[in-house]
Amino acid sequence: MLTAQNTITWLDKFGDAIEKNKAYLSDLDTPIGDGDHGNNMARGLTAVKAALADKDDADLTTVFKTIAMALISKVGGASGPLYGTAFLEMAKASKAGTTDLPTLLAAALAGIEKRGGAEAGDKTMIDVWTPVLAAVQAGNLTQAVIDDAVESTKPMIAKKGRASYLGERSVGHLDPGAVSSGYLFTALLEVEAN
Amino acid sequence: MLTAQNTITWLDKFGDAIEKNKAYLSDLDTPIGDGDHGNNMARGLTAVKAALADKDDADLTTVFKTIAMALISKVGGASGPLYGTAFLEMAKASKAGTTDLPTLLAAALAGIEKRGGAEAGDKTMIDVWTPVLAAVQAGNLTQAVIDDAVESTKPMIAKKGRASYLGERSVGHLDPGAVSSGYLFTALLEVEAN
Amino acid sequence: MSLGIVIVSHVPEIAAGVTTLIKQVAADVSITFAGGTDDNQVGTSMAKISTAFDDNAADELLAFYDLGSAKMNLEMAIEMSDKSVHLYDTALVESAYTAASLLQAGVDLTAVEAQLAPLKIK
Amino acid sequence: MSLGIVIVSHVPEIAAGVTTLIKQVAADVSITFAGGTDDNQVGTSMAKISTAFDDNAADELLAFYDLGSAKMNLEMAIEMSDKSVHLYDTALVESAYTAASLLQAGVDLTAVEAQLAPLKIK
Ligand SMILES: Nc1ncnc2c1ncn2[C@@H]1O[C@H](COP(=O)(O)OP(=O)(O)O)[C@@H](O)[C@H]1O
Ligand SMILES: Nc1ncnc2c1ncn2[C@@H]1O[C@H](COP(=O)(O)OP(=O)(O)O)[C@@H](O)[C@H]1O
Ligand SMILES: [Mg+2]
Ligand SMILES: [Mg+2]
Ligand SMILES: [Mg+2]
Ligand SMILES: [Mg+2]
Repeated sequence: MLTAQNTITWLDKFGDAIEKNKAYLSDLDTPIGDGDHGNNMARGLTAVKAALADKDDADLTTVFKTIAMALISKVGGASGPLYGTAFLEMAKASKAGTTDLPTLLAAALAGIEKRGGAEAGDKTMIDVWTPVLAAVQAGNLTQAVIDDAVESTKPMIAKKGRASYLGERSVGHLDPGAVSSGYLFTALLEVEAN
Repeated sequence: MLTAQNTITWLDKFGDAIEKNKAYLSDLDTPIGDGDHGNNMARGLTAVKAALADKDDADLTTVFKTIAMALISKVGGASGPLYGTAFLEMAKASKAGTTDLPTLLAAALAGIEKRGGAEAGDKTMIDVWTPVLAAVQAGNLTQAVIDDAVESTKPMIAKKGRASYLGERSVGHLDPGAVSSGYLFTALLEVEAN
Repeated sequence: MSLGIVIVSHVPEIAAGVTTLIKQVAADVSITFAGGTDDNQVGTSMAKISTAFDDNAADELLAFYDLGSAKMNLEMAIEMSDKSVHLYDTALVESAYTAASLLQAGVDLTAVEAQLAPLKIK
Repeated sequence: MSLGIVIVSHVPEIAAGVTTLIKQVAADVSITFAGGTDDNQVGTSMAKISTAFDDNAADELLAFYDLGSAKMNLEMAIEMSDKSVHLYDTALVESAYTAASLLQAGVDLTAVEAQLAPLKIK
């Protein structure tokens, strides 16, 4: 179950992971993209942190919406509208009454799919979100599930986003958005564990 | 027969006509183009005049080449490489030994066709050059031939250049490059008459 | 004039430059643009796109973009806008130029779209 | 790297902006550009194009342009250049981006041209 409070903690941990791995994420984005994913995400998560600073008493919907708006307005790259839409869809689902994690994540993934038009196997963040959602629905999300999902993008041929211009030459590289999504779910695991 | 001297006079008269009709040419270019043909040509002919100022003792080939270079480097629009190529081809033909007007103009027209890929009926300057060349070859170029050729572009549908984006909507407008080419040949008539 | 044009690019100079190019052939068409992120880095900004929608004098807009992530921000801005915005997966510079020429000549949307169709490349 | 890119546009900002966009994904590809007339008005300049050819570190060039009259100046510059220049009638921004991505990845000319083929729109 997600609450305003554990969601704030979740994003805080996610922000820390992004900050710590900023250079790594941008490095991953260099051979198959424009080398800015780490910087984009760090800019976005800094904005999230600032926007959440005075949201201690806010409800879950407001927290989701605040996160979404910060990501949409500050990230600048494709990952901005994608992560932003994910949190916007969670805001909508929570407004409709749910606090159930699988339901919320399913709404988020549907939003990412609608926004970017990609599907599983296209070597995007969706290749992490899809197996993670399935594991959450089955009640067995582990770090191994996340790591495997991230790793699964390596042999894939990119079909969406900047990496898709490289076609088969994108094989052998991890998708940067998949890696950052991995951090998002590792942070979620840490929150859930508490 | 063209000589260095009458060619200089020819271009001088052409330059005067362009300067006098600069605004009109740009106006013609407004509904079916970007409204700069008069300014483009005036810039080019001013450069031609300056470049020819010290060419009184030059041979015909040098005069043609000087004109070509000035037009190519100063006009800025499509008409620059087109008129420029025309004079460059005349420079080549004269270098090969000819001073014969029909031969020179045939080389020029071939150059324009090669450069722009347009043909007669496409609503371009070629629709003036083609009947004028035929008349020169037949020894009967008159102002009426020139005027008719210019006027013939009005009902045409543009197939090349900016006007071609308008398709059928280009009908009913004179082609600006056809009009400026009309001035070129009127100036030639004046020179030939002397 | 009720049809306007919006140019969206990852680079501020491209968005401004395309606008310069097409204004030359479409003096009476309202053309606005959004280029780069909020701090003018390479990227796109939904806020800038929304502003370009609002600032456009027309109430029905034709929007052109460069790369896929601009499209995502465009779509978000479209969802939040009151205006009717048509989004084209066509060659940015060439299709914006085509649309501008035709709108200036008073061509209606259906005919403009017919001319844009062969420029679809994404 | 022996394959380079040249961007030609009627507007200085477009030429510079496209270069900015594609350098992001092609740090090791030599990219030069020619935008506007000699006095930076809207138009193209054969002299600027020739300079862009000369200044490019590569000896074989892929050239992209916006509108037809740029192509004519490009062709004149090509005739006067010692370098081997390939001219594409493809969507300016999108094809330059595609070529840049692929050249950075070390893809050869034949394979790059295969990717450019569907972007031919002029
Ligand atoms: N259409 C899409 N659908 C889903 N995810 C996408 C799509 N396009 C890009 N992505 C994700 O976004 C990541 C790149 O984000 P980022 O580098 O911030 O944006 P940009 O590519 O605009 O520079 C990719 O690694 C991929 O995971
Ligand atoms: N491909 C072409 N072949 C022959 N003539 C052309 C071609 N394209 C344009 N023109 C001529 O050039 C004229 C426009 O010149 P100008 O306005 O100076 O250039 P631009 O269209 O680049 O602004 C047209 O009226 C037409 O006569
Ligand atoms: Mg990136
Ligand atoms: Mg980016
Ligand atoms: Mg013009
Ligand atoms: Mg012009």
